Amino acid sequence: MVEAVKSPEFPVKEYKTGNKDTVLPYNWALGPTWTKFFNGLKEEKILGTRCKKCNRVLVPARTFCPSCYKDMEDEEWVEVAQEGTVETWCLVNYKYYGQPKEPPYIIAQICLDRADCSVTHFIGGFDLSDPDKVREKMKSVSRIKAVWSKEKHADIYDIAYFEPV
Amino acid sequence: MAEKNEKPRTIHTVLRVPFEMALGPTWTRFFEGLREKKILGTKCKECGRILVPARPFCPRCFEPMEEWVEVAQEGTIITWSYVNYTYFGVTADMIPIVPTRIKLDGVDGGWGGRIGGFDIKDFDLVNKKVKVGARVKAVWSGERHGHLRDIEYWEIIE
Amino acid sequence: MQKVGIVEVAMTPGTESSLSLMEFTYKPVKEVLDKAGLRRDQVGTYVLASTDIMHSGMSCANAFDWDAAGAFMKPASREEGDGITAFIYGCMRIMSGRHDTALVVGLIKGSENAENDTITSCFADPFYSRPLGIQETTAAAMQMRLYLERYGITEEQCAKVVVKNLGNALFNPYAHIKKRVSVEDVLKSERICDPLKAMECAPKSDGVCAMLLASEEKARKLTNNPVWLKGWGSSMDTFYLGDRDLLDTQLKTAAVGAYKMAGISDPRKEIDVAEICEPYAFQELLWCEELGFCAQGQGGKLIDSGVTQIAGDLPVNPSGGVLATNPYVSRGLYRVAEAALQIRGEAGQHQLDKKVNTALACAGYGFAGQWHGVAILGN
Amino acid sequence: MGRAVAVIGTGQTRHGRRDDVSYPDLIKEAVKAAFEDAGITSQDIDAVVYGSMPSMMEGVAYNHFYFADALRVVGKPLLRTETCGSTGQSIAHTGIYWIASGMADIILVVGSEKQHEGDAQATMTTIPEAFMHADFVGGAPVAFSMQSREWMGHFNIDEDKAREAAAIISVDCHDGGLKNPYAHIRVNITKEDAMKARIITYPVRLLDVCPSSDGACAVIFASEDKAKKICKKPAWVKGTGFRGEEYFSGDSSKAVWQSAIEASKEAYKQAGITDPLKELDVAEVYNPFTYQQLMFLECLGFCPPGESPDYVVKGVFSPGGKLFCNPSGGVLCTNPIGAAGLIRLAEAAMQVTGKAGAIQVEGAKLALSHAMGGALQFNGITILGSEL
Repeated sequence: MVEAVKSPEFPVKEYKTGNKDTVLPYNWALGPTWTKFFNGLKEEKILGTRCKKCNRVLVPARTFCPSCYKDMEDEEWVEVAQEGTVETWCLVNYKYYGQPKEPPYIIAQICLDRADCSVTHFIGGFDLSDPDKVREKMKSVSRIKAVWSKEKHADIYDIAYFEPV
Repeated sequence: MAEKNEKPRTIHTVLRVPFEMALGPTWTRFFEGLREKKILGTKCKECGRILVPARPFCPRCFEPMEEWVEVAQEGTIITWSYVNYTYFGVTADMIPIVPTRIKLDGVDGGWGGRIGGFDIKDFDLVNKKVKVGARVKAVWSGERHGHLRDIEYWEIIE
Repeated sequence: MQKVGIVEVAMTPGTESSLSLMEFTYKPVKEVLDKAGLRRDQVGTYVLASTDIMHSGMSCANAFDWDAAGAFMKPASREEGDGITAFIYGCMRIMSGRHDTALVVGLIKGSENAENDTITSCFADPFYSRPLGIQETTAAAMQMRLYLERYGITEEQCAKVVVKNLGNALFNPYAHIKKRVSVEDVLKSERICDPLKAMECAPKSDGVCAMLLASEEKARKLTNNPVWLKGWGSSMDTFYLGDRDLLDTQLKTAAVGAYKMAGISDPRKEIDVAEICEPYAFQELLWCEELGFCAQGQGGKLIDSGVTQIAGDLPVNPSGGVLATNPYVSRGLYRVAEAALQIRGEAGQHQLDKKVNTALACAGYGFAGQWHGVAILGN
Repeated sequence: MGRAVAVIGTGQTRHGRRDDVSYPDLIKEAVKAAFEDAGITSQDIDAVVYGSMPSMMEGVAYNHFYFADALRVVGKPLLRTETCGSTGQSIAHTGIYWIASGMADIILVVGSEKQHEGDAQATMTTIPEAFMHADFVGGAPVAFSMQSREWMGHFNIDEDKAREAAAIISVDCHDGGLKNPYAHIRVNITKEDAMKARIITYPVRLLDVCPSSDGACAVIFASEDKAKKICKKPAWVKGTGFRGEEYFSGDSSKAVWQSAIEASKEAYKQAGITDPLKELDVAEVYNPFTYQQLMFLECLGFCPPGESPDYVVKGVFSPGGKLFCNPSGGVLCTNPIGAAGLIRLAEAAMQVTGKAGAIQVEGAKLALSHAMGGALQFNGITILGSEL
């Protein structure tokens, strides 16, 4: 969890309580498919896989097609477009512990060209401070494209956000 | 398929989720007891058992345990162990630990504590002194905060 | 298949409690046993519902919950999931013929946990969805935008759900948030996750619900007023939001299963009341569509028509629903309990002013409703 | 009870350190293997039951959402059961009840753990009550060492004799692990090695302790009709039992472990077993620690209380003995916690259907599987047989 936002204090209570924060370390395995997908991001490529049975291209890449349950060997790697259309979005304008960055920010589902599903990512590159203006602007936004981070770590933040074309 | 040079990676992180638990009237009173150097239990009106730490209800009879009893600060070791390894949250300077379960005199069942009062780094000494059935008594810490560690350790009575 | 009856229910108010989780859980369990005139050890089996990450910082929740649930040395189990799953597992234990009574408990003290959004972000995979801030509120907000845009549902129509449910909660002694609010108030509340407004999101509540179930023969002995399980259906959706149509959820599949088992062909006519799980206001409208209470895209018109009002033809959430009281893990069991109380005529001040023969209770959780379960109850 | 239920297929992953795959892929490995073993596809499945240890173990809560695709449960019902270490048995029980109730005919049950994604011992410290207990319990080894010591004290068992018996169990299990294609730990050890290994938490030494494993297990259960139609040789569920004690482990004796005794009695009663040592052909006993297995041999009624070391030394539970325990190498060699109890059941099913390969107990017809969990609280049993 990214600690962009300080842990909120629990409201002061009139009865006796004890604090019990759970702090635990993790070492999550990406597996070969996602290793390749994230390494692709580092090279500014967005990779998906095509299921040879249903022919759908899914992004991020999958080790198996969720509907056909076919194995990796039956998947074909495809580089999809860095541009696409906005399917739906929301403007996060409140704070909670563990959120990925300081609000406000837009999370969206984006259909990249040549993909048969949508991906989740941020939309940015313009002033987000006034929610009403953001809503007005987003009405006219349909096409967006990936903006890459300067420093890359082979993770999902290698794409900084998507910006209106 | 991943190419040979793409060794599957792992991502390391530490996750923290905050919680704040209510102690409730029963345990609040129990912990206040510790502050006053008292070990408090509750007695079940059905089965007559006295349980420590104090309980709001008897887990077996399922009736409220409303009768409070101050219990003895001496008891017998039911079991013990010797912790000599580290893991996340437990560093080398925190070990060894000699955890024990003690049957306090007059109490039904046992409860947990740590053995101390001598050099527990010496395993052979521990193994010689700490025995199932050995008598122990509570040693209170100088400053108490209404916390379980108000009992600093349990001391073997020869 | 053995018929299963609900014998007794007990629940705590959703407001913050100063009791410890153990004391808090004990009370309604004891209440249910006392109402039924049973001792703890006379109950055949126990099924608990609790969730490690929403359990005040203690994992393996069943270990801690065992004593207060009354399960000492009884054949028992625990569902890590919505309380409605413990309900159906309890029913199945009776249907198997092996036990004649089952006590089901769903429990949580939301006041002791981190914010629901912090916790639900831990449902996301750690590489992709979580770093991008997906949790239940953001997923719901994206689902809502799609709902507004595809079907022309208005924000006013969504706000009406809040007005209705918080208004109903005024008459429910167990409700957490009780307020008479206007559509205006809702629309003016902070746009925390546009298009979702603060008042359209459920609170974080405390809540334990205990329910005694019994086989037909035993139920008739224990109560004059049993409520029977008539139907059940549940279904799980795929994980990634991008792989789904967020307006075509597995609630449909779950409902179809439940209606088939209960022999219901026209839910709009045959169901007298529905207690459904709407942590976000618009979801009540969307779920009503998927439950077949109206046609697709007509959820807005449904609330406009007044049908789902407490005095309407098909009241939805007369208890105030999840918008009023959101004990995350047990909220599904609360829905079942409320539906059962309506059938028994024991709902108190929010009892419907009509005979209730058939009631629907449903629950969902996960991003944009990844899992849904639907129960049909009858007298 | 209800309708008869059978195991018609099992699948396991290769267990061990599995940094080579992501968690959903690990699940899929077991699910696919179970489908192949049963000769059916996901379309034949009515519902899925899933379970693991606490979500905090791997840092994804309610991970059945994340695994929905790997579990092949999209568009189908799912129940998620979790009872700590006994999860593997409890998820099987959920599947069995589900079919016995008549609400489903074929159910896929999956248990998993990927312990290398988290810190198992640190996660375990979140199980005991935060203000009463956590301070004294340093993960599982301490709880179990304390229990072993209590047991030895209670029955006045000679420490050296228990030590020797534990070493024999360790050797038997490690031998089994070498022959079991799925096992995590594969080492050749001697009794001497086991007796002199490094102390972890006295009296428990390194070779008395299970590893941390990544792995998943999937078992497919079916109703009588379906089982007979689909499967040539199903393993029939003869009996199940589950019991749990108080949360505060001091409230009841752990030397005479009542929940294990009562859970096994319940299962024996259903299965019509009166003399388990004589009637059972093989047992897969949950043994994260060798000393634990010694206690279970008594609690499960295989020998009189306090006498298990004598029986073990005589070879009663070793290969060729009257009741061979843990031919698979047990939890001692393979411990993906949420899967471990289900692996016991899968191994028992493989034994009674003659599918156990190199670790097959000749002619096994009746097998017991077991798991325990919680703060020394829970015990679950399933007995499988080759005949209905």
